[in-house]
Amino acid sequence: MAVLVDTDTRLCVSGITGREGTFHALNNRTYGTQVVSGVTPGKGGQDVEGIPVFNTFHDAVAETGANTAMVFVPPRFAADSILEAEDAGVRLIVAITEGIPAHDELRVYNHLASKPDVRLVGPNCPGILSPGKANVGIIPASFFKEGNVGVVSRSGTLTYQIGNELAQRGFGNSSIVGIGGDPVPGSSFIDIIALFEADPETELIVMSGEIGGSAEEEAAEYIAAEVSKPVVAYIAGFTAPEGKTMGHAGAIVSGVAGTAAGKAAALEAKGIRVGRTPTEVAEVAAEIAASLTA
Amino acid sequence: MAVLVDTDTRLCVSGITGREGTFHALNNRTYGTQVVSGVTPGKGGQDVEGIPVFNTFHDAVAETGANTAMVFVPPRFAADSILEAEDAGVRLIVAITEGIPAHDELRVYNHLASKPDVRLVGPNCPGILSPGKANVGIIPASFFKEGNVGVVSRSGTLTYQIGNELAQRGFGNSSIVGIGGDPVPGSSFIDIIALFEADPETELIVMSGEIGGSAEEEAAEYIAAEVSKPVVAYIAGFTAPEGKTMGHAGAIVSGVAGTAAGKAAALEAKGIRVGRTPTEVAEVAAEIAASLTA
Amino acid sequence: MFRAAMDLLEYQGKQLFARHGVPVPSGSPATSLEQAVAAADEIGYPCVVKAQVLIGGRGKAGGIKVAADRDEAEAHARAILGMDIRGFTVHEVWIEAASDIAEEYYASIVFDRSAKKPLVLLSKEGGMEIEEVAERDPSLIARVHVDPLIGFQDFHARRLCFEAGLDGDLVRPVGALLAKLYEAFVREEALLVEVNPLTVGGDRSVTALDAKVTLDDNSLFRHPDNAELRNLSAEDPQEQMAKERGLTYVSLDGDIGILGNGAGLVMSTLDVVAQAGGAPANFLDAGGGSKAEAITSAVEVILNNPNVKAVLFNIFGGITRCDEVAQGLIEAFSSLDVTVPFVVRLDGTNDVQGRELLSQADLPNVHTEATMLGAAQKVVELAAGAR
Amino acid sequence: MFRAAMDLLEYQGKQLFARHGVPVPSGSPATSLEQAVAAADEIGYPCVVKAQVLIGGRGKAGGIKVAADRDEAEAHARAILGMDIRGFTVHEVWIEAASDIAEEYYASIVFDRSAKKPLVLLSKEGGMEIEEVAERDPSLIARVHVDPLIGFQDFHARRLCFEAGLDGDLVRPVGALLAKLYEAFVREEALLVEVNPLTVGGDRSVTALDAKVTLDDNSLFRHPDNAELRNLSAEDPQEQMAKERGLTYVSLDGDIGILGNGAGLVMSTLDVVAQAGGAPANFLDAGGGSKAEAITSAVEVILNNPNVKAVLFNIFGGITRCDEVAQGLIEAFSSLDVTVPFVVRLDGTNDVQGRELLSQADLPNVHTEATMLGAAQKVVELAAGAR
Repeated sequence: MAVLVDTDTRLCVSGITGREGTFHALNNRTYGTQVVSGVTPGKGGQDVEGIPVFNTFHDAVAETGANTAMVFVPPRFAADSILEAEDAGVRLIVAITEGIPAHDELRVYNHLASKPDVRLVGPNCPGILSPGKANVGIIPASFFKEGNVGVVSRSGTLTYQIGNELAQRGFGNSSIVGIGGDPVPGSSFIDIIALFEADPETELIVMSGEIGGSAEEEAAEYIAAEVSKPVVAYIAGFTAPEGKTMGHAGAIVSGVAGTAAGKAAALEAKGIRVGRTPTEVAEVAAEIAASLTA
Repeated sequence: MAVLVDTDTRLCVSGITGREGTFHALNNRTYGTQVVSGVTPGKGGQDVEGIPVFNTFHDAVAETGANTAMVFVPPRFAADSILEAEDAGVRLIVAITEGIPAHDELRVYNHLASKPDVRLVGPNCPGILSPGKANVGIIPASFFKEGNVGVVSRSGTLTYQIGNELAQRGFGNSSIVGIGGDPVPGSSFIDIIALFEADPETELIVMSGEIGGSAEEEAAEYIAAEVSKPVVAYIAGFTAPEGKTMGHAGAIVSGVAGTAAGKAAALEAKGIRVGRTPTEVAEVAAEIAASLTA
Repeated sequence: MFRAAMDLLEYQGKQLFARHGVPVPSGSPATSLEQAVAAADEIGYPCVVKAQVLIGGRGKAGGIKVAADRDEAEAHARAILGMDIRGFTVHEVWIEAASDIAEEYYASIVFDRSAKKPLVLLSKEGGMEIEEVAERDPSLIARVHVDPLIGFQDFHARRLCFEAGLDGDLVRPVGALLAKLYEAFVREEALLVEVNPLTVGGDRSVTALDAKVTLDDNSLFRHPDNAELRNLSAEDPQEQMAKERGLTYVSLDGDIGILGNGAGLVMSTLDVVAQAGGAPANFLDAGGGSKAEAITSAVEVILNNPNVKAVLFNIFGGITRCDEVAQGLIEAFSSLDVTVPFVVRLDGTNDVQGRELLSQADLPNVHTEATMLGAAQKVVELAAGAR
Repeated sequence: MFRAAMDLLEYQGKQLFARHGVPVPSGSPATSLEQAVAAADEIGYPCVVKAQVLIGGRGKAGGIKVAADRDEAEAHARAILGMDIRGFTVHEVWIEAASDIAEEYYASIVFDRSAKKPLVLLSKEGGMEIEEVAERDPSLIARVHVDPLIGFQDFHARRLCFEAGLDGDLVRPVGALLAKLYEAFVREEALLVEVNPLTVGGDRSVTALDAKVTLDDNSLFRHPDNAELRNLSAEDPQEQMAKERGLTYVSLDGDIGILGNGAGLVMSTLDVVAQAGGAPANFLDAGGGSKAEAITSAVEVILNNPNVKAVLFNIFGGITRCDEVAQGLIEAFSSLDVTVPFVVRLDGTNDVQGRELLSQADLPNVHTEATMLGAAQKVVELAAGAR
C-alpha cells in the first residue's frame, strides 16, 4: 500500500514534449511508473521515446486509460491544463508548475471543490513518490526506499532534506507527498494526513510546514481530533523576517500571524512533537519508532 | 407523508412586503403552512401581520429557523435572492418569479448543482401543495384534498385543470409539484418522480408536460428503468405551431424536435399511458386506480 | 414554450459580434436604394447586397447578390429591397465587402436544455445544409459543453478544433474566434449565436460571414441598446400589437379565437378545440394574475384578426381571479363593437363571483360553460354556424 | 512564503480603482516641487499633499498635509518630497482635492487562504487602528466569503452593509462601491485591495480616500500596464538586483550570505544557521532547476552586500543538478573578485559529479561539507573568524 500513486497509476504528462516534461516523464518511467501518454496540443500522433502524444487529454484518456495527470506546462497554460485533465475524466492531477497566477489557482480550486472524486496535488510541488511503486513528479527517488513513514510537505527541496535525514536513520517511506507552498494548494496537510491515517503501511507521519497561512494550525486541530498514528512536525522559517506580502490584513482574516513560533506552539499544544531542524525531526521520529517497536 | 413540503416546513418568503408576496404568504399561512419569516432588504424589524421581516436570509434563518424559501421578488432580483437563500443554509427554495433572465437561471442552476443537499423548484412555477399539510406557492388549494396521486407539472394553470379533473373523479393528492416551464428548471420531472417513487403515500403519479426541450423523453427513460408505480402522462401542445425560438439548432443539439407527438410517442414506447386531454388523463388514472384496488 | 426571445437581423448580429472582437466583414445597412448605392460606393467593389430578413433560404430566393460595380449594386438593391422571401418582406439590405472564401465552416453556441449548459458546436461542413450533416453523420459536428461558472477555456477551443478535424494552423485563430463568440453569447445574454458559414480565406484568416443571434427578452433590461434593435416590421400585426401590450400571442391559421391564462392551459385548450373539430386562430396567454385591463386588451388583439368567427375564454383561476376576468370582458364589450359569439369557462379563484358578474351584465351572444371540454365543443359549434 | 507580489503606491491604487468605477478623489502625482505646485493649482484649494511610500503611518510622520492655498501647497510639498518615513524616502507626492469627511469606514478584500475564497471585510470603525478593532471586538468587522465562480452578488453587499450596521441610505452606495472593488480585485488579479478610510461625506456620497493594492507578480503577463507600475525606488538595492535576475532575495541584518534551492530549504537553512549562533545576511532562493548562470548571478547579488563575511551554499538537488551548481560557482569565482570564505554542501542529483568539479577547480577558501548541520556550523565559525 501507499497513497495516491502506486502500480495502478497510469500517467499522462501534460507538456511532455517540453525539455523538463520529457526529462521527468522518462525519469518517472525509468523508476517504474506506467507513463502511458502525454499531451501537447498540435503534436498529437508523435511520441516521446515510445510514449504516445495526444492533442487533448480527452484523446489521451480515451486511447490510453490514463487515470493520473502530471502538469508540466508553463504557468500561463497550467490552469487550463488542470481543468482539461479534470474535464477528460482524470481523477488525480499533480501540478508541478511553479508561478501559476493566484486567481487561476483560486478558480481551479473552487471548481474542483465541486468534484469530490477529483484530487489536485500542487501546484508548485515536487509531486508524489511511493518508493518501489511509482514516482510522479521530480522527487529524486534514489534517496528513498520503501518503508512505513508517510511524509507530507509544503516544500520541495526541504522534503528531500528531511527524507534524507530519515533515510540515514534507516527509515523508508510509504509515500512522500509534496503539496506545494502556494496560497491555494489543491490538497492540504489535512487531506494527505487523512490518507496516511487510512493507509495500513504508514505507521508514522512526518509533516513539514513553513511560515505563512494557517494550514499547520488547522492540521494540528485535525490531528488531535482524528489521527491515531504518531505525527512529527517540522516548521521552517523561525528566522525569517516578517512576511512582506499580505501585511496585517492576513492576520485580521485568520486571527493568526502565521509565524513559525505560532505554528510550533499550536502543534505542541495538541501534543504533536515539533523538531527544530531537519536533523531533530529525524531524531524524534527515531525515538517514536523505537517506542512503537517496544 | 408527502414530498418536499409538509408540517415540518418553516417558510421564509423573499419579497414578503410586496403586494403579491404579502397576499400569498398570508394565503399559505391561512392554509396551515408555518410561515415563520420574510425577507425584504431595508425592512428588517417590520412585520407582515405578525410575520417578522428581516434584511437578509442569514438573519431570517438564524432567528426563525427557516428551512424553506419562497421567492416572490421581481425577475431582476430573483437569482440573487435564490443564491442568498442557499448561502444562508436554506435547503428547499421555491421560486415563483416568472421572467428571470435565462443566463441567470443557468448560473444559479450550475451553482446549485454542486450543492447536492439543496433543491430549487421553479422558477416560473406555481409552487408545491401537499394537501392537508402545507401550501408553498400560489396553487389554489381549495380544489385539492389529501390522497394518493402525486402530480408533477411544467405548467401552472394546466396543473389546476388536471388536478380538478382528478378531484372530480374522487382522487386526492399526496403532493402537487409545479416545476415550471422555463428552459432551466431547478428540478426536473425525474427529480420529482424519484421523490414520489420513494413516498409511501403516493400510489399513482401524473406527469404533465408540454412541447419543447427533451425533459419528457428523459423522464420516459427514467420511469421505464427506475419507477415501479404507475405513471399517467399528459402533453400539451399537439396543435401548437413549430416553436418560433431556437429554430433548428435545438434539434441538432438534442436530436429530438420537442414536439408533443414525439414526446407522447417516447412515453408510450416505454409503456407509459398518455392522455390526450386533461379529461382523458383523469379517465386513465381512474382506470389504473381501479385496477390497483382490484 | 413560447419563451420571449428576440431574433436579430444578420447585420445586427454582426455588429453585436464586432463589439466582442469576433471578426466580421465591414459593411453598412441600407433601407433605401440611395443609401444602398452610397454604402456600396463607400465599401468599394466587389461588394455583396444581402437581404435582411428573419428567415433562412435568402440565397436560394435571390436575396444575396455580388455586385462588381455601382450599376450592379444598384440593380441588386432595387431587386432585393421590397422582395418577398418566404412571406417576409425585405425592408433593409446589408452591403458588405466581398470576402475571399476558401472554406466554409459552421460554429454555434446554444443553450442545451438537457445538460443545462451552453453547448458549442463546430464543423468543417458549413454552408446551408448543416441540419442534414447533423442527421447524416453527427461525428462531423464537434460538440463541447461549457460549465458556465468556469467559462470557455482554451482547452474547450482546442478540443473543438481538433475534433472537428481542422488543420493545425487554424486551431489558434478559430479557437480565438470561438472564445470571442462565447463572450458575446454570455455578455449579451443570447439564447443562440450561430455563424454559418464561418469562412477561411485564401490568406487563412477566419471571418464570421453570417450571424444568427437570438437574445433573451427577459434580460433586455440589462441591455438597453439591444432592446432597441427589435425588428417590428417582420412581425405579424396581431403579434406586434400583443407584444406592445405585454401579452404572449402567436397567430395561427384557424377561425376560433382563444384566450387562457398560463401557457400550458392555453396549449391544452388549442388541443381540445382541435380534437372537437375546430381550428384555433391564435395562442394567447393573458398571463398569471391577469387583471381586467389585460383581458380587455387581449380581446382587442383577438378581434383584430378578421378571420375570427368565435372566441373561447378558458380561465382556471389561481393568481388570476375570475371576477377580474369577467370584469375585463364586460369592459371590452362596452368599448369594442363585438360581433362574434364568445364562450366563457371560468373555474378557480372567485369563479362564482365571476359567473355572477357575467350573468348580471347579460352580454349579447356570450355563453358560459362549466367544463373545458364542454366549452370547446360549444365554441366549435358556434364557429361552424358563423362560417 | 516569499511569494512574488507587488505593492502599489496609494495613487497607483486609486488610478486602478478608478478604472473599475470605484469613486476616488481627483488628483495628480508629482515628483518635483514644480509639478506639485502646478498640480495643486490645477486641482484647486484646499487640497491635500500626500507622501507616496509603501509603508503605513504616513500621517503620523507628517507625510499628509492639507494646503489651504498655493503657499501652503508649496511648503508642504517641499517638506514631504525627500522626507524619510520609517526608512523609506519619499520620491513622489500625490496632490488631491480635499474631501468633506463625515464618517470613516474600512473595506478590504483579501485572499482567505484557509477558506480558499476571497473574503470581503467592512467596518464602520475605519481609520488607522483597524487591527486594534479586529482584536478588541471582531464583531465590529463584517466578513463575507465570496464563491469566486459565482462572484460578488448583491446579497453579499447587503449582508456586509447590514451586518456592519450601516445606515439604510448607505446600503446601496457602499454596496455598489464594494461590487466595484471586487471587480477591481478580480480583473486586476490583486492579492489585496484595502480602502481605509472609506469615507462618507456630508452629502452622504462615499469615496475611497486611501488605496492599498497588492498585485500578484505571477499574473502580470496578463496586465502589461500594471507590470510597468513597479516602484523600484522603494526597494532594497540587492532585492532590486535579484529581481532583475529572476531570483527571490530578501535582505536580512546578519553577515552570513545564504544560497539554497527551494524556499523551504532556504528558510530551514536560515534557522539552522541561527541555531548554530550565526546571523544570516539574506534569504536567496535560486529556484528549482537552477542553472550555472543563475548561480553565478546569485553569487554576485549576495556579494554585493558589503556586510557579508562568509557564504553558505546549501543545495539538495532534485531538478537542480549539483554539477550545474558547482559549475556556476566556479564561473562566479572566475568573473568576480571573491574575498570571503564559502561553505558548500551539495547533496542529491549529480552530487558526486558536483563535488568532483569543485575539488578539481580547487577554489580558494571554499570548503565542502557533507551535511546541512555541519555546513551551518562551519560557516558560522568562518564568519566569526572574519569579524
